[in-house]
Amino acid sequence: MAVDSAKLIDIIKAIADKITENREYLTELDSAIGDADHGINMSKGFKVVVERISGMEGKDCGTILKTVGMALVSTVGGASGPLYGTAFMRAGQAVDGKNQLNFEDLILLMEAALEGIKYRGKAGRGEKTIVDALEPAVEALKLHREKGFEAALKEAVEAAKRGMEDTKNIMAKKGRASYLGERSLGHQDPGATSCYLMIETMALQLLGDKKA
Amino acid sequence: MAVDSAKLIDIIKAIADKITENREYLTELDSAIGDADHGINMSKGFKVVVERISGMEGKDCGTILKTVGMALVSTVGGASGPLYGTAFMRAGQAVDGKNQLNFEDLILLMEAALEGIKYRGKAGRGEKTIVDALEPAVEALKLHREKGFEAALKEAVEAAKRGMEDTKNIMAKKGRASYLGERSLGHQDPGATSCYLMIETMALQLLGDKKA
Amino acid sequence: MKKLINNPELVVEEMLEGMVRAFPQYVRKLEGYNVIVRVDAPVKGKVALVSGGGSGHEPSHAGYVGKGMLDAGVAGSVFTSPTPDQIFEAIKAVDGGAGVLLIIKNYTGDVMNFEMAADMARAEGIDVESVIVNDDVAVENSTYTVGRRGIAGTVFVHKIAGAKAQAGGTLEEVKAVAEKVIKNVRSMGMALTPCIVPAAGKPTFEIGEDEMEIGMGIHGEPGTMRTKIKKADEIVNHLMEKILADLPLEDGAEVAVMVNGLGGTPLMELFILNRRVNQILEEKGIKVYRTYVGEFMTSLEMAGASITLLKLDDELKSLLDAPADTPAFKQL
Amino acid sequence: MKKLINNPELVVEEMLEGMVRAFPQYVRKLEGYNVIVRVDAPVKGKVALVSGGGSGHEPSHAGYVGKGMLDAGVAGSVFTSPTPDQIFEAIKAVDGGAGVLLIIKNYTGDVMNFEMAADMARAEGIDVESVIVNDDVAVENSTYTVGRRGIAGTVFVHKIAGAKAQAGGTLEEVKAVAEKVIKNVRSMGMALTPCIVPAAGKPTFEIGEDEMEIGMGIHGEPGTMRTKIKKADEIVNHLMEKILADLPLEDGAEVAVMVNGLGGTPLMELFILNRRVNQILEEKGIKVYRTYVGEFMTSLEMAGASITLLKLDDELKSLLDAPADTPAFKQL
Ligand SMILES: Nc1ncnc2c1ncn2[C@@H]1O[C@H](COP(=O)(O)OP(=O)(O)O)[C@@H](O)[C@H]1O
Ligand SMILES: Nc1ncnc2c1ncn2[C@@H]1O[C@H](COP(=O)(O)OP(=O)(O)O)[C@@H](O)[C@H]1O
Ligand SMILES: [Mg+2]
Ligand SMILES: [Mg+2]
Ligand SMILES: [Mg+2]
Ligand SMILES: [Mg+2]
Repeated sequence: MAVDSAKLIDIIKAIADKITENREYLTELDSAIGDADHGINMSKGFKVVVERISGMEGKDCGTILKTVGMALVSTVGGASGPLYGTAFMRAGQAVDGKNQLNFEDLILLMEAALEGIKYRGKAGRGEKTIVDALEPAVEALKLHREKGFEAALKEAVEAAKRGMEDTKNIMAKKGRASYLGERSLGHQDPGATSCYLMIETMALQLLGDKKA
Repeated sequence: MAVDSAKLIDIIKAIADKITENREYLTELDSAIGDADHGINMSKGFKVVVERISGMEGKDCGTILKTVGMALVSTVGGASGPLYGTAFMRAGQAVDGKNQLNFEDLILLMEAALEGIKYRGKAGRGEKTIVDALEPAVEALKLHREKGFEAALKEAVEAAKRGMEDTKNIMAKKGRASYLGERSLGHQDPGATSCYLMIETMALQLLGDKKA
Repeated sequence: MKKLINNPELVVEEMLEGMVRAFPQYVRKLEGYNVIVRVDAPVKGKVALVSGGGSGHEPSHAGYVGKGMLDAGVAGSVFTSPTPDQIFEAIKAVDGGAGVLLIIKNYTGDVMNFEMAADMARAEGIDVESVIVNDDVAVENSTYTVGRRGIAGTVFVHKIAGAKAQAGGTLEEVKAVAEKVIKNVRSMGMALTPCIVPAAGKPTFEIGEDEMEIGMGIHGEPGTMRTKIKKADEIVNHLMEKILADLPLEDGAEVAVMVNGLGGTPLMELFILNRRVNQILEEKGIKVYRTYVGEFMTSLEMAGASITLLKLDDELKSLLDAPADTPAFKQL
Repeated sequence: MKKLINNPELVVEEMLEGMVRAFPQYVRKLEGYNVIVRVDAPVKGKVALVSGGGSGHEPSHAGYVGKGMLDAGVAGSVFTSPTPDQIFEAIKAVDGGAGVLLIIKNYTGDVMNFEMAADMARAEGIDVESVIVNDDVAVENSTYTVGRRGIAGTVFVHKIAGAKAQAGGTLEEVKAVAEKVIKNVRSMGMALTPCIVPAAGKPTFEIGEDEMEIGMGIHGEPGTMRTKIKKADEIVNHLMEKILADLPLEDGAEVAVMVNGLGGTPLMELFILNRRVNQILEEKGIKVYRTYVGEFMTSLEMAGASITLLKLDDELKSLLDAPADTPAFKQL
């Protein structure tokens, strides 16, 4: 695996497309247990992300990721803006100055993203948040490191998906859904869902690359 | 024809019943070209009328009619309160002190009621108001005076009905419906309708009396 | 019918009780009558202002009872003019010896009931005058109507005549300035949804999911035109065109603006309307002296709005600027 | 979607423009940011108050910018917390050298965004403190939640902390009194209908023609319970029971009351609610010091209401009584 700045930009653009395609779906999920804006907020943010990173092929990967983070922080608002914003900014710091990312870099930046979200949101696993999709994915990446990046990445996507689906069975303890108590049961968390969609898209981009 | 105070009270109570039965219908008519309250206003007023005249059998007919008028003025509000209130008060003044009313008294009090409405509302025939039902009825009573009270009364009811129905074909020039301009065409006037219902009820009561 | 009420027949009584309990420092209720008066009524030597009409237009009119505006607000049933005896009681309660001005919205019922009350009061020796507000340009004033309706512009009459009375104006002077306001104020409204009169229990009219009614009255009376919903700016363009056609304003003229919500429309939308009102006036070189945005003359929960322009001169400006302290209209 | 708007994506911008055009004597907008500040900001030597949150709660918060209340109101997208850079700009624009207090409603997003802004401002040497308002008793405060939500009680924080700052209080003093208000204020709301976020174009939730949602949040978040609509008095009984269970008031205690409409509910109904609120307090021997009835913290066009009680002591009473002059909250 080797991702240069141009490829990184492609991946982020693909994530932006995916989020935009799922604008209604994410909002729908948020309307059940939140305030019905997650898809709106995220797609608004990624629209600006795409504007800001277009033409940044000449910059290093760290700068690009930090730009994504800044764009999300300054446009999304709500809970997901600072959370995903911090995640991307931390990811960028983790790979600062690099023009090319390898598998180890990917692990580094994903770990940094997870830490950023946990720092900002103070949520742990099992509280029905983004963490429930992201943490299993990061763990899977590390656990299956030796199998090579392709296999590990597939495991990570699977883990994120299971984590996302499992949010249906847990009561929210963080974020707006926590106000619902037991009424949050049975509903899949919007943030965990957007997180899964991002990981899945990234993987498809990277695996497609490998196969090609 | 001879109506004593007890019979007069019965007639008024029958009118009150009729208005209450037609509460929704009159309101419906008012919703098309007014503010959807004519039936509500009138039935509220006649409820108080019935309370006030109950037990007034010992009083003269003029006093009873004036009591009806006062009750309507002080409870109905809107346009119909002062109009019908004035009508009944004037009718009462026209037969002041009488314990028994004959056909000539009926004509007198109906004329006085019409004058009262025209004085208060300044409407003439053909402006889509109460006048369009009441004036033809009063004219018919007088025109057919010689045929006897029964025949004349039937003519009056017919005339009121035609007048009421004709309001469909005229544009309102008085009251709330006048704001509608041509859009008031095709709709029957609520006030003309309540007026017809009162005249019809009175006639049924008087004719029933005669036949019995 | 989704309403926070107890009994449709008692909404007016319970509302007034809730109002007096909220604002005892401003108002009290006349025992046995749906009449709200200044807590310090009658104010000796001051011309007293009495207004009123059907209920359902809150905060009109009782919300404007207080220093610098009304002395009494008379509340009829929902959308139904109050009765003469109520109005008569209000007049007696607030007359401080300097006479009473009745501010009447131009509806057949209101005019008749207030006139009957004025006759009753004059018969008792009280000096009573009245003015009739007819600011709604939706309906053309022609020999075929009873004149234009009175809507939100009425609040400017309360404010300015109230300031004149508070400043010690005579009945004649207060009436004259009220008439000046009436001559210079124009309004027009529109609605997106109907409202439900509690005693009726169903909407005053039906309207499609994509339709609006232009020129809507404040009692659910049909307007002048029904069309597809348009953008806020286009709606304002239309209303302003009608208003400005009726109230010609030379370049440099000064106006007060009121953007009034009918009850169900959020403040956000009223501000969006005001943006366009202000743009249009700017384009025409008309100066906005003061703007009021909010709910002043409502129609229960109806969604919609009206726009009012009042052409100002120096006298009207200084009276508009005067302080007022009432439950629903405060100016420092 | 029946709304008086032009473009769902531009509602916040156009609203703020309409607001500034309406009230140039009170407020101005920061170029390039959805931030409304006092026209005379920064006020030298005065502690500055900054609040904000998602839009759709008008007149909160920009409507409270003015003398005796806020120095800046930061407007996020509809129902979405503003971003740190916006808040940071607001802080910089109003800091008059005496420090800045951020008044934050307790939502995860708001807390995170305001905290990030505070960090940015502190990095520039500005003295920033914050308080978090959590008055909504609908959701029990337990280890399983992020604490209670902030709703209409926030307006009392604006009023009282604003008065303290206007009177020359230090940042520490202003923060202390804001925290005293937060400790003593409780609210709870309910809704009859949902609202439509313009960018979403459809209702935030579905609810039956005969149902209501108790404990509803101000962003269309589900409440604690859905039941058949009850009479106004029964609804008030329930809300007051919850509030009083959380804010024990001894006989003779004094409170301020706020009956707040969520946007679509007419004033008439709010007064009917206040009648019962007042009866209950009277029965319990609790004295009502001041009552506010109207729209203070709305949820677009949602029909419904919230009740807020603030327990008062002498300090809070005198600050509550202080004059305020803002577009949406005036007190003489
Ligand atoms: N403390 C937290 N840590 C991690 N994720 C969180 C936290 N709080 C909320 N979230 C995530 O944010 C999502 C909601 O995002 P969004 O709807 O954009 O924000 P808001 O709740 O402000 O409307 C939730 O579904 C949840 O996954
Ligand atoms: N000037 C008038 N003269 C006679 N009848 C009138 C006049 N104005 C209105 N009306 C009658 O009053 C009726 C409406 O009564 P109602 O609905 O009770 O009063 P409001 O119009 O005040 O709501 C109309 O249908 C019309 O017949
Ligand atoms: Mg959300
Ligand atoms: Mg009517
Ligand atoms: Mg009426
Ligand atoms: Mg949100």
